[in-house]
Amino acid sequence: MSVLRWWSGLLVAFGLLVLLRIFLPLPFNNEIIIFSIYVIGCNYLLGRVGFISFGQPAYLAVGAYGTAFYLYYFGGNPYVGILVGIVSGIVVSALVGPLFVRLRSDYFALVNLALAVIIFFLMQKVLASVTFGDNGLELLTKMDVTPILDISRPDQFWVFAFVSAFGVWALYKYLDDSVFGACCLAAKANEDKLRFLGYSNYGIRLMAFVVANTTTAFAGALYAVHQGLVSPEMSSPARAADPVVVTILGGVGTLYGPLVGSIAFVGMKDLISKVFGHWELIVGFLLVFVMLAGERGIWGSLEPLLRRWILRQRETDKPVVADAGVKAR
Amino acid sequence: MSNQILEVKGLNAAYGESKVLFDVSIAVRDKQVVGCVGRNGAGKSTLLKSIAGFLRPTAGNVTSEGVDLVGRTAYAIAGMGIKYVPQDKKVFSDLTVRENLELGSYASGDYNWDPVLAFFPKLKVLLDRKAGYLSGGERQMLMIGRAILGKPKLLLVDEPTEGLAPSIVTHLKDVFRELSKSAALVIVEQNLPMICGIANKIYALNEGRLVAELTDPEQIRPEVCEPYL
Amino acid sequence: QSAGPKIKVGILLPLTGPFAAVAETQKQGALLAVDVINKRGGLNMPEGKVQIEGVVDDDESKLDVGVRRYRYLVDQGVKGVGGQTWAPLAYAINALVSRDPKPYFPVCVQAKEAFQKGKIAPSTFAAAYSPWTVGYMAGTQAVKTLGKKKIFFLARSDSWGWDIRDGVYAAAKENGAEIVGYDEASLGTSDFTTILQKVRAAKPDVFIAAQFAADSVALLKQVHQMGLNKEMTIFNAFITNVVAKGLPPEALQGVYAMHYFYYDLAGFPDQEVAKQAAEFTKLFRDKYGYPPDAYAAIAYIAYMEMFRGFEQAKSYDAPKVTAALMANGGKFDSVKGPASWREDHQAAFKYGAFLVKGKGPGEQKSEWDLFTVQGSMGGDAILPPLKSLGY
Amino acid sequence: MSTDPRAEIIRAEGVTKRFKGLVAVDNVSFVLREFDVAGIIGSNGAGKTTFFNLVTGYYPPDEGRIYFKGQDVTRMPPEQRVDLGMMRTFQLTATFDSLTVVDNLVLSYFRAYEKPSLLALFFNTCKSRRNNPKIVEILETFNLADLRDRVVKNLSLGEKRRLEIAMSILADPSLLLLDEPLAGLAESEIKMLLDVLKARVGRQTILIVEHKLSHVQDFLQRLTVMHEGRVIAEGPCEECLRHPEVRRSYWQIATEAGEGEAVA
Amino acid sequence: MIDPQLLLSGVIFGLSMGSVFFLMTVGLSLCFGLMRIISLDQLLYYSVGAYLTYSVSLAVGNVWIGALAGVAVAGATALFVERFVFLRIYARDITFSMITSFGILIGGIGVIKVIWGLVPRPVPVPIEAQWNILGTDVPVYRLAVVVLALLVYAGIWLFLNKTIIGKAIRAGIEDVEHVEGLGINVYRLFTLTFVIAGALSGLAGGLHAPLIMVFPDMGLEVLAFAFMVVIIGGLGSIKGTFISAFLVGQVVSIGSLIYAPLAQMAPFAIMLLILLIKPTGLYGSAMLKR
Ligand SMILES: Nc1ncnc2c1ncn2[C@@H]1O[C@H](COP(=O)(O)OP(=O)(O)OP(=O)(O)O)[C@@H](O)[C@H]1O
Ligand SMILES: Nc1ncnc2c1ncn2[C@@H]1O[C@H](COP(=O)(O)OP(=O)(O)OP(=O)(O)O)[C@@H](O)[C@H]1O
Ligand SMILES: [Mg+2]
Ligand SMILES: [Mg+2]
Repeated sequence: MSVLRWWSGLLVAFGLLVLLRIFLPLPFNNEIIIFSIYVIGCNYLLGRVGFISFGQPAYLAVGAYGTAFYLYYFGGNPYVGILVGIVSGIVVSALVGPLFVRLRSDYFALVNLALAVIIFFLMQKVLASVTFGDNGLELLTKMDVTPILDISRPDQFWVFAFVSAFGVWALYKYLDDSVFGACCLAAKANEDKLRFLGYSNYGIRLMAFVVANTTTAFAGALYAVHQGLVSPEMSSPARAADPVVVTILGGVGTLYGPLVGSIAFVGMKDLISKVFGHWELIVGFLLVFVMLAGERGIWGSLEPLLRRWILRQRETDKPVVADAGVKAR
Repeated sequence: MSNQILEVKGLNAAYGESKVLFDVSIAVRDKQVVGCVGRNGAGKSTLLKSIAGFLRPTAGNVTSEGVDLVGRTAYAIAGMGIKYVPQDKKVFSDLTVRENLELGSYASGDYNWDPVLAFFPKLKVLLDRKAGYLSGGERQMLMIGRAILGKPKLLLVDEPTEGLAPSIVTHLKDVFRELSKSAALVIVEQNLPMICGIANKIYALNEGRLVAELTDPEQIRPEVCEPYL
Repeated sequence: QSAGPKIKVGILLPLTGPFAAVAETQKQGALLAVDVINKRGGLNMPEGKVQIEGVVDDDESKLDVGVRRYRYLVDQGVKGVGGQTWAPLAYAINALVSRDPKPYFPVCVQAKEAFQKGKIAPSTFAAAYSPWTVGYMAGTQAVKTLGKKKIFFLARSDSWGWDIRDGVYAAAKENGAEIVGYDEASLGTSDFTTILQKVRAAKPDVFIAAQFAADSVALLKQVHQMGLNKEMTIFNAFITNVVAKGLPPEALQGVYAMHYFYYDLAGFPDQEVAKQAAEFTKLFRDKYGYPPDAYAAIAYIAYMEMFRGFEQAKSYDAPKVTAALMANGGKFDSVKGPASWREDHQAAFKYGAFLVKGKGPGEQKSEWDLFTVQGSMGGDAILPPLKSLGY
Repeated sequence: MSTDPRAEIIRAEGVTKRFKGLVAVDNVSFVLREFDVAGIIGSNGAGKTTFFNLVTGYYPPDEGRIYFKGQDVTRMPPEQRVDLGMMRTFQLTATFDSLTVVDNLVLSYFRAYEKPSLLALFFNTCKSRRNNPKIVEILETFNLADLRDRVVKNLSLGEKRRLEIAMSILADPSLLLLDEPLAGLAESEIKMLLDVLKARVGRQTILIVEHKLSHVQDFLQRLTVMHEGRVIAEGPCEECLRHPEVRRSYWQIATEAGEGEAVA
Repeated sequence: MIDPQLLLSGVIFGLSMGSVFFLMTVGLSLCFGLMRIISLDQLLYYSVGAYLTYSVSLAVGNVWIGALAGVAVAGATALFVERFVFLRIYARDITFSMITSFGILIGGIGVIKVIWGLVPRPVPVPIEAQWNILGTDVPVYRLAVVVLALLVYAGIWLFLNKTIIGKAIRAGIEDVEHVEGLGINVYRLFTLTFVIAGALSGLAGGLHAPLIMVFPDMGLEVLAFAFMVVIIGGLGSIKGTFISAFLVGQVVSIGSLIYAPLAQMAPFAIMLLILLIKPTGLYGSAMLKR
């Protein structure tokens, strides 16, 4: 029973994603799934650990290049490629993490940005002989056709991405329940106290950093396979704010915020840019409006309403119990 | 129209959905020292916050000398000479003690620190220290000192003796006595001997309701108040 | 109005971002081509006259966005796609097209290596060649026409800039000029003063720069402010009207550049081309109120070729369109004179580009009166030899 | 040499802490033996909290050494000291504001009783610990049961204080350091807390900084008085309180008798 | 290795770049440091300043008057935005201000496109002369910008240190409630600061316009760079921003003498280094927390 309740939210959310797949074009669906995986790491860092990161593109690029190097130079199996992308995410975040997580939140944001810039220049210039600079690594034609699910084709890729996203969400939902999740929140609230309870504040942040950025790298790996092309532009500083924007748009620290935010953001851009030349104007002011209207982002504002609505539905089914909620103490 | 320096009638206050105060009414005359006691979570701080304009009451009215305070902003209320010293000991930690005091001066237009430094000589040596480094008791002195600049007509103090050494507590008693010559005070306090020593009137709160109002000097004794805590 | 059959073609351009101004003119060129065909009744296809709808979308000059939007266009059933200002994206879409064929007409340069045998998709047709050619033309003109011997070259620090560099170097070597200095600056550089000190110290007789949009405007302005143009010839590898508009006349004065197309060819020796250009300019002016930019012309040519391909092939099928365009030696006629499609799907124009010189404050008679045409270059010679590309 | 057979828990040798010219703790030596119930008093700014911070490792001393259970911990980070059985509360209450009351306790419980590795944090959920008898019991003891699922941010200060103390007592440390635990608590809660603490005497070593001496006087076995960074008196409460310098600096009772005593 | 004369001119031009950077970032730094908001829309006021300089100088024929108009309109725009948007944002988390201001920036760029179109606008240099300084010809206009940057710095320094306002705002960042409790209307001070910041950003745009291309995305282009300059200096410190701007100016200038592409990346690498060594930036205060 309680097991079912645990999964119910996820099932509903991903059920709705299937509906989207039916009604909206494939490129849109693929994009929102990958993008939301991209964002959930940022969301976790910001909402649970209190780290705002303008450098998520760095880890995205790490994952993507991990995958791309494998697929371009070594092998053709996209699944292995994705695995390599994930591993490179773990390696890089474990390497830079120990230096970065010591920093205060706002500075943390900027060292990550610097990392993104450095990775950009590395890939665009320094390593241009292997990365082909901003022309990018073209691997669309290098991928093997895999049995069962051929993820080099957009429609079958969607199935894979969908299942992956489901897994990622289950993981993050579990993380929220875990003691680790509580520790992260605690570290955000009062790091000193956490240390004096005997937890290693540093260790917890480092773990959170690695987990979140590996997720981001995973999204990068998915991008690599999906687009069949990886270029340095992925880690360009001009796009550093995107995941943070979507995080906040969706609702910081909420589980489904990244999904809702991605749908809103990509939808806003893709749809408005179709019908209106000056889409920036609309998107910009829409963003301001959403921010002003709801402090907690779209999902953060929507969720309590939904919850209340569902509760009311339940109450009409059940005999009314005395309202215990308003008691002052 | 009454000319009470503070009159609260039927005040109800809540944080979101959870109600905290129910129909609280208090009155404070000029130059009166009013104590407010109650258990933890009784709503004492909430009462002060609603008076000072940090929390909008859900019902009831608050007036000062006939002027309605409900709906005014906190700085407007402070500008009327009603100063609030919160419980949380938050000083402006990035500023020095001197700058903290300067802010008090700027707000009230009173640049004469002598009374404050006379009340709390300790502050004199601390003037150039960043307030964030102060010890608990030193912060308390700074908070009160900052608030009494500009000679407020009503001072709302939330647990002033918390964290102060006994000698300072005794001293603070004198300070309050001195202050009450020119202002009215509402003091939330757990330290009964102290509050009973200076108060003209004591209100007791419990679970958000006013449960006692002691005005008789005979009754203002720790033993009498004990049960309300 | 006509209820007859209708097709869609994709116009995918960076309508936002640093290249937006250029993209805007490209869009206008493309839509003009659509207009021209529709006015004449539509495409002559076996099923009758077919009207065209140009579906415009924004690629933001970002690879992933561009690829996604391309997929949207395909999803919407467009019969052909064109566009791009950002060269790497053209390359990327070329790769997509080589996997799932679709007539594709990039309207900006595309990396030289994209034209290698096996790399260029059978259905890609590039009317704007590669950066290499841009550099090669600039270098040749600087040395041969202007008679300069010592070159300082400033590239943009990316594959686009390096391609141009290779072109300039090739031209210098061929014509016996010396490269006395080289540097590169990243996209987005806004202050070139220190680099200009270096240029000054190297004492070249011509300073060739390959920058684009905002960067090139900042560069040329600063060149003027520091008086570098008094010491050497300034050659901006290639230019567009939109970019030149960002310069105060005094900074534009005397700057040489290559221009794919300049609307005012009145004094040009080949009056045939001048007439064609004037006709096109009138067409464009009637619709938009000002003369076409080089990129507008390229876009117009590319889309006209796409439509010609459809009509000749009597089909929208990519291989058939390819075959139709390559037939007859790939010869076609454009608003800037005759041209032909080479085996590597680059267009060899008789007038690949015109050598222009910027007009100063006194000389500019109207808002768009920016250059005088001083010469031209074209033919097969300006393109990298087919052999070097593996054909 | 002391002849006390009980093991030493804390030994501080000549610790000094300076802040930009201010000597907050000045050459303090201090010994605490197993199951001692000791108090520190002193005027505001005397250096009590700073001394606590040194003992618990908030920052290292500029001079001197600190031993905990015979081990030199002078430069050991706090989390390791907690591992050895040290637990403290803060003068300005420190709780995890965004968690619920019970989850605050779960964190304390989990760390203290399951000694998890970093990875173990991933593989355990808070939920499975929330109904642990120890936690339920402590909630009852501290009258927090009603507030169990409230987010701490929304508690009154006294409630937070109780929660913080509950967290530290739940961990059952061998050394409990409380920095002004009674501040902000009402009489009834003070009684409750003292009862809880009394029940721990003989099982734990307790060190308390407190200004409300009258409340804890009977409870404390010994007292240390600090003034301007230095220890000025040490010993049983009565004795300390009679000490002339203490009377002068702490109560500012500069009576004739006081002065006379000091001279004598 | 490098010709000393070249190096010297690199230093001189670095100074001029530094002052441009300072003007460009001072608004951001004021908001970031004083009010704890990330006001990316400062770059919008920068663009507005540049465009106004173009339009007005075209009309009256004087770039200086144009720049002045830019300052005024940028300040007015900032006032408008502050009243309608930021007033509701101050109390929230810092990330909110970032996203909201990003929205304003994007939307504002859209408005600029509607008003001025996509085609870049030329702004001429008001002073054509060059002075020879230690063997290097330096455009006088650049020297004027350096002087103006110094003046702006001095003005802000006075504003922050000689008036109580600076202190009140610093206190307000920590705890708005407590400052209000003292009887100070913090938000009015915030408004004032914000408008000053906006006007200064406008000034930066106006002064920068003759050196670069004025086009709609000009603000967006320098965003990451401006941000970085502020960070190297340390949050909350105008002095830090000042020094960091000139430091970055030197790095960019000397960097491009050595190898020009370095100029874009080197400052970021330096930022990374500085933050890893000194996590609060050059002059950041360790205690500022929110
Ligand atoms: N911000 C808040 N949101 C929700 N509930 C709150 C908030 N602040 C206080 N409360 C609740 O309101 C009640 C009264 O709180 P208040 O702070 O007024 O108590 P108090 O009498 O001052 O107690 P103490 O002596 O502990 O300071 C408490 O039950 C508390 O949990
Ligand atoms: N980090 C610091 N930097 C500078 N001075 C400090 C710092 N921490 C404490 N101080 C100063 O050191 C002195 C001792 O402070 P401490 O907090 O130890 O006092 P305390 O005895 O706990 O006082 P209280 O009873 O008021 O809490 C105080 O004067 C305080 O201002
Ligand atoms: Mg209270
Ligand atoms: Mg203390």
